[in-house]
Amino acid sequence: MEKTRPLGFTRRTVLTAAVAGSTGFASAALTSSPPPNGDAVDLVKRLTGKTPTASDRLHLVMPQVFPNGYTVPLTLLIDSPMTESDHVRRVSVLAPRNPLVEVATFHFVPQRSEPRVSTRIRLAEPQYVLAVAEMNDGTLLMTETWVEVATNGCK
Amino acid sequence: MFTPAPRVQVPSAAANGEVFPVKTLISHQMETGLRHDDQGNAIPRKILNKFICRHNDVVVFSVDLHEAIAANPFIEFYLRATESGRLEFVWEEDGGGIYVLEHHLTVA
Amino acid sequence: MAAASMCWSTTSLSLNDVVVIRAMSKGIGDRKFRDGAGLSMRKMIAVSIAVGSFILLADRSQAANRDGGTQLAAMCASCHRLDGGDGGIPTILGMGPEMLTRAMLAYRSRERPSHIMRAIALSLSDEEIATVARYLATLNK
Amino acid sequence: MKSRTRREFGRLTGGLALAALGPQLAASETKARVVVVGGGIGGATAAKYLAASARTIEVTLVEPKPNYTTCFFSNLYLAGLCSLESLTHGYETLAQRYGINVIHDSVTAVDPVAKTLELKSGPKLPYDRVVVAPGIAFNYDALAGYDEAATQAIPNAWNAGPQTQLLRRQLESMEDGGVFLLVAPPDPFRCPPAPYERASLVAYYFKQYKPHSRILILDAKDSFNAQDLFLDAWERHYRGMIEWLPAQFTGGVKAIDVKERSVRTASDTFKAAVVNVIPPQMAGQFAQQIGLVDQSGWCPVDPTTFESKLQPGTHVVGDATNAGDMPKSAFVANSQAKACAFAIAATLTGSERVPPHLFNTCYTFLSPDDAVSNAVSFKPAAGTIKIVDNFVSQVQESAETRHRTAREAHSWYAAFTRDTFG
Repeated sequence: MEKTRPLGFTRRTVLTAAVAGSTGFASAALTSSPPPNGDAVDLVKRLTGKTPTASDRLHLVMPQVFPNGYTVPLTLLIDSPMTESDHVRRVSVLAPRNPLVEVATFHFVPQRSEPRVSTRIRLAEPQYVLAVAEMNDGTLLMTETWVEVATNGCK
Repeated sequence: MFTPAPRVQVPSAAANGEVFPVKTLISHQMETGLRHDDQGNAIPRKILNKFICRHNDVVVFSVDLHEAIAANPFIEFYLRATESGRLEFVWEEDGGGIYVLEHHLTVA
Repeated sequence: MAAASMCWSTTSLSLNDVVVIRAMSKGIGDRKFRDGAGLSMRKMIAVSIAVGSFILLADRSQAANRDGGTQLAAMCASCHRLDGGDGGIPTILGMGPEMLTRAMLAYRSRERPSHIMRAIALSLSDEEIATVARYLATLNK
Repeated sequence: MKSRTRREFGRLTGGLALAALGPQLAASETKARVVVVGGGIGGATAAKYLAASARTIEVTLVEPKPNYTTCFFSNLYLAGLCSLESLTHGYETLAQRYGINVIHDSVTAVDPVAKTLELKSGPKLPYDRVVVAPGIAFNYDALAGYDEAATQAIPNAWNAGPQTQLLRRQLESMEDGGVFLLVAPPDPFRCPPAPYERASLVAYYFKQYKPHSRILILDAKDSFNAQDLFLDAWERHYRGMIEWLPAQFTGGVKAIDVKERSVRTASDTFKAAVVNVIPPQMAGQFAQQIGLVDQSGWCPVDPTTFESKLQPGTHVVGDATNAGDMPKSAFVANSQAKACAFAIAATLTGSERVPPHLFNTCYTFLSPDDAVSNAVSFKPAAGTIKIVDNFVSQVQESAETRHRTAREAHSWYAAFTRDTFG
């Protein structure tokens, strides 16, 4: 509960560590205070070392108000032709006010998977949930959506 | 002993290049490592940390799952296929556990 | 409302009322006895009087319902038996108004743990707590 | 009335309490007449509190059945942990101690202009106010292949009584290793945690007697009440025994095959040894019949008096109401009935009305010794009813706390049914 992921880790750890199958036990042991609410760009910059661009190509669909923080529905849609030359590589979902900020990273494959996915997540408190997409040219696109939960789903 | 029950919904056949939905669900507590038992001891983290979908051994979609994924993880995604073959769904658990489902897809 | 409350706090049962309560206690006492509880005769009488006075005062409060004590106590009755029966849910009969008020305030401030009582205590104003405490105290007289 | 002497007060009160001794005293008064239709928790509570709060009101309770078996705690019966008799309550105390005129009959028609109710047996009952507490009805149109007749093979067991007994017999005669399939309804329905409490307690029963059996829940919803508490308990007590499939995954239940004892969803067909279908719900038949129901399927009511928004002079309490944030639970029915009774008493006797305090408390068993509780306060706001505070048991409570809550639940049952039935 009290623990928070470090904000100093590189984009590489955030976006690719799990690919190697080594999601961080270690990071869970490090502490830091949560970032200020609404300071999404700054958070992503600190996590990745890159400045994300707010984009309406990214759609993060979540209920504005949900009774429990335990199983909040989430749908992600990215406008992309998914060709070799123009596609989205991966999208990370972040919950800055959760004890552990990272929620999930979805990896897409051009011509094989569509950039459209639904799942259910835990939220500790009302907050902006962020989605950060890494495009094939390395640029980061970002969007955020406010979700108000009545109960803490992270305990 | 407890065995997570993975379930997948996927069509048996799809047209060449057509987008089709895949829904997956697996019974799993997704213990976050953030909780304590009634003696105050931390309950160790045990989550499914990775989901992979392969088509004929090629990864076509995958997810890194963190603690904030809800218990009984549900993932719905969309694939496109140009050849028939084996779809493989794999969940990897902390500690090395692996849960696998396979499905044959006919592409016409 | 405050004036009415003060009036209640000084009200006591008259002889007439007590006679009626005795008459009622007969039937109810019989039933209580059938329940097989190991109650002493003394407790049985206390129990019966409590039920009797609940009904009586409920009716009486018609004339002075401005107080709201009846209606507030009705809320308590969903969980607390006002006939002296007890178990996992503590009885609230026999508590003085000050003690009951203190308890309610302690629930409200989380000093005493119980999320059910906390919800109740938070929903009542200080004045309502005082009213219901006084009201419940009269049931045990 | 205000000038009545203390002596008269006493006499009349005694008459109320000991009806056998003094109904003739009551009869000499000019009394307002309130008829309560339906003797479940809402109806019984309304009748009792009307009778107890104003002796100038003559209260009649019309209920076809001779007694009432509570739905709450009936999951304990399914698990073999209590008898159905221990959950069954008669109306004798309401009649005898509170002087309520209890009529075991059905109301066939209402004339809101002449203010009369017609009983099935013939006579007409005049009234000044009527309180309707019809409970729920099942919307069988929503599930292909499932109807009233089908409940004889596949019980819904959502009104406690013969249906609950049938389900218990089926569970008892099921062979070890079988699957118990529970179809959970869409919102809103009676007692939101109850389908999941049922799964928990049936799992408890299986664990004792049929350890290889499993439970599959096919839900019309994507999440459910107190889900975190249930999933945690299922992991601790019934590891691997209970599987829950949300509508998001199955696409929803489409049809029931009674002969095959199977359930078809958008994607699959599930066959099971025992099937329990809890159908979608709506306001009780009587409320529909007399025009108290709007397009939501429930009865819109005034949030302070529970007077029907569709029919002045008629009040509705309990599961049949659309009461904003208030869930459909026995406690809510009891709470609404009191507010309604006091409001009617105030109107009929000209006394002052006190704003209602509305509550819900619910106890849920995860196992016989592991229970959780929930407490919610409500207030009327903007024509509806809103939650003010909502407290729930926490996932990481100690076993001792949970055990205490379980014991408390039993005490609560005794107090609550006493509050309702006398």
